[in-house]
Amino acid sequence: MSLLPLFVIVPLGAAFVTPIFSKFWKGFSDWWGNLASAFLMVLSLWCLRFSTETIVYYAGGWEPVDGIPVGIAMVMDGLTVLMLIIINVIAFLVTLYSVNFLKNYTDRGKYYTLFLLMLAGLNGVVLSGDMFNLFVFLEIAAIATYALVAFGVEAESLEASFKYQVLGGAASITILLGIAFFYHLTGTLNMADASRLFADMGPSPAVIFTGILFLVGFSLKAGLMPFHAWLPDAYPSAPASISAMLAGVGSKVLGVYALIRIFFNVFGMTVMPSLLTIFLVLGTLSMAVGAFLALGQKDFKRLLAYSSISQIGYCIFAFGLGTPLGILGGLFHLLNHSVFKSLLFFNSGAVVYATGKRNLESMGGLSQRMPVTGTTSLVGSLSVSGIPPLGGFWSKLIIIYAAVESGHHILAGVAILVSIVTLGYYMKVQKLAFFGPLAAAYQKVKEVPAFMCISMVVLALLSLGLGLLLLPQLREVILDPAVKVVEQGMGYAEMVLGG
Amino acid sequence: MRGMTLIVKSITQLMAPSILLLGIYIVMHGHLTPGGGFAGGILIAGCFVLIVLAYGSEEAKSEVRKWRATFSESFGIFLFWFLALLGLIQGTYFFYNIIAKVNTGQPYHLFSAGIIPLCNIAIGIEVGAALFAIFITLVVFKVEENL
Amino acid sequence: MLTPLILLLVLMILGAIVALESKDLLSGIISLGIIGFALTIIFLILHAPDLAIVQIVVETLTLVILIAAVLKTTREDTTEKLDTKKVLLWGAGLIFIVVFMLTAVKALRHLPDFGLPTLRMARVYIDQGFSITGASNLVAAVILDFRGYDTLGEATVLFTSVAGVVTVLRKVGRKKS
Amino acid sequence: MIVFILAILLFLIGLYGVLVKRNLIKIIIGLMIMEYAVNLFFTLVGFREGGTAPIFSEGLSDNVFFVDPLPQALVLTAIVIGLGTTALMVSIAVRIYEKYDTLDVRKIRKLRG
Repeated sequence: MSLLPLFVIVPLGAAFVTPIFSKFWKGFSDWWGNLASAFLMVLSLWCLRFSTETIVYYAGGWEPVDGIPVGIAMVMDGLTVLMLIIINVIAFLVTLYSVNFLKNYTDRGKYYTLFLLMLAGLNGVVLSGDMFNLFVFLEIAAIATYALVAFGVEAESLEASFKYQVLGGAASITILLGIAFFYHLTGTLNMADASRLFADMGPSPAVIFTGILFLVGFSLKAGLMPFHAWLPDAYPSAPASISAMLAGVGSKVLGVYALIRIFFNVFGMTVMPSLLTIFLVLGTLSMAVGAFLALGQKDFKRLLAYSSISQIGYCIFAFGLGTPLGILGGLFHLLNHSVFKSLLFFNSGAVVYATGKRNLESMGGLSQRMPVTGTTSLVGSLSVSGIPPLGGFWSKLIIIYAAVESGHHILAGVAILVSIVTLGYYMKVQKLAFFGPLAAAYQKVKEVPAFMCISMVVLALLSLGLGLLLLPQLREVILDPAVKVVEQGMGYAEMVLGG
Repeated sequence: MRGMTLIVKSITQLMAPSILLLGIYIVMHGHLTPGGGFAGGILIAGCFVLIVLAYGSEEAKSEVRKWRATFSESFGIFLFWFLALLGLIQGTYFFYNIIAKVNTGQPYHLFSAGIIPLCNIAIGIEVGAALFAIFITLVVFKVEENL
Repeated sequence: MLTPLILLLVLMILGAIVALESKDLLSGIISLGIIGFALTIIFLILHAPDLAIVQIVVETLTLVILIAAVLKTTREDTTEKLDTKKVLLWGAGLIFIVVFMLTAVKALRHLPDFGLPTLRMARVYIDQGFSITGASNLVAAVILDFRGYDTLGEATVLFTSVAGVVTVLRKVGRKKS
Repeated sequence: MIVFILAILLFLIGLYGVLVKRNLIKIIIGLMIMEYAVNLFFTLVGFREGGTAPIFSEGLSDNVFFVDPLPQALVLTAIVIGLGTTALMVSIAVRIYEKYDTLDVRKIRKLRG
């Protein structure tokens, strides 16, 4: 299966030549970036054929010696396929959106170089079956993101980027220390191999300490509640297309995916019994506090950033339930959130593009002048607040049902309450920005250009139709294999190494 | 940044070529002795940095120089990427050491270990150009009082 | 063997404290250099010549970059006043450090002691690395053959950071409409 | 054991710098100290009592054994990654100084919260 490395090779190769060619040909980077991401999107959808299998690819052809892996393993299972689809579909729409959106920025070539590198990093993280390899690709994605957040080189984006870098850097170093302990403990870096060893080891203090280091590091990357300080600054200050990528994909892959993979598949529940409780606490905290902080925001993108914290809280909360239904809800919500949060950030970008303002109170009646943006943002808002029959409704329903089923009645109540609060602040956005009388200053505002509209419409259609994924035929292909991977826990070792 | 005194300049003239040579040696012998593409590449960058520091940054400001650094950087890493891809093109594995599997070469000799020395050279070009690019962008950058 | 190691580590810790507490940023950076160069010697003691070479050149270049940055900006550290908030922060930090240290010590007790690591993945590298790859420097064999994919990632990190530096130092990022 | 503890102490000193210091350059120094500490820790992990550097040479006697080469390879990667992050952080700090005319974190707050 030489399909796996292509997910990393293609964006890397595309990124390496971009700086050279974009010097001679101004428009090169636009279609080059779109071409690369379109190819990757098709490739990721093609991988759906293999979603029920576990494919292992050893880079360099280094097969295990005496059952101990010596090279770097790339692993593709159901969860990886799901994440690859999320990453590459959103990435394609982001590049499409960027074609018009970048009109206000200089130096497209560098934007696409960094974007492709970020894409390569995210794909690499998802495909990696090796702790250190995961770290390296995490760093590629992170460094590209730091630079992209500061892409506007204005005072506030630089400040946000620095804050993000300090916390992100501390997180990376903590993760690296975790890997050092991990290696000291097991003598291997392969996740599946280590998982086998952890199963024999049981919950010794060394294992727990290593786990804590990873938990802190990846929670920082995910922006969960006690570790969220960078997030509400970084998302609003970045260009909207990058905010969409970061909120929709970045923090999920670097944070949530890595947390799930490491704690469910590598350490396993037997080793860290109190882990589920930690997930529940972190999830509930992020969910509730994020929503209440969002309620008071006047800045469109800042509100979306707090809402992201709250929605990621839902996902972690669902994983913390630990039941198959909860895991299904968590993964499904992850997918939904990627779609509608990217859509909403695109909408905010469109509003900024057309009016130059982010403050909600200065807007009003924009739907009249920008029908596409207005309608799609309405769809996104309804989906995020969980109105049937949109995608967001189903995932929240599953999560709340799973919470009730596993006996967490109070927490289920909190989740419902947060959902109502979410509806509240999104209706506020709709009322302030898109409905009501059109402000005099915006009489001449025009709808955004075609490519931006296309990507918004595609995402709106997706969030309308995502509920269909629960149909048994589709569920079997997309969601169930991923749920199975998380649910099997340490069975991951057998799936990867065989026997 | 202005250049430094005549003493510094003369010593730089003496030192720079030998540093460059040492860098190239370390890159080439990465698979035999300690060192390799990274250490050697940084040394090569260090040689150019030394020249810029001694002779002043007027020299480094030219766009041509900046473009050369960017180009060599992209070229070096593209070469490394391509070497990694060779195995895949040949129908084996990504990052397969295609030469070593056929003929390992004589141990302890310069031409041994398959693609490892080639990778070292590619990395050496990339790292040297990358660090020099970082340095000149930072040096050329002028903080403006715009408040 | 252990004594010089401990002495160097203590030197590094002292260097770190000076680097963080000195009022002049330039001397802070020079103290950082002490840590870096002490680390180089430690790498030599630990029989890691590859690391020593890389560390010494990286350290030199980092110092040049940092000093260039300080010369472009300002040498003075920001003044800080002692107030109740600060004292509370200190207290919390101290508690955190003690707890972290105790947990780490407890964890380290259950790990192999210094000098006696478990070899699992590395066993193959040491036993067969030379004969399979033909590279007599095993570190080179590991980074460019066994784990070449990581090294591609590493080179990419450097490429990314150059692209980032060039991007960040553009004069104008966003056009005024 | 004692060397591991000292390395972790160094890590914590760096963390202290990151959390408490109010100067951008000092924060970068703190991060670099953390980085050094982790690199050191990783190399210490790979050391084997009585081992030599993992380089074959002609006429190497049979009873010689090597230290673990894998942590060395990983630390090599980590050092270069650290250099990349530091360079980006320094350039952002320089740029922030240009915009705000200060390196004090408390004065750099256009963003709320």
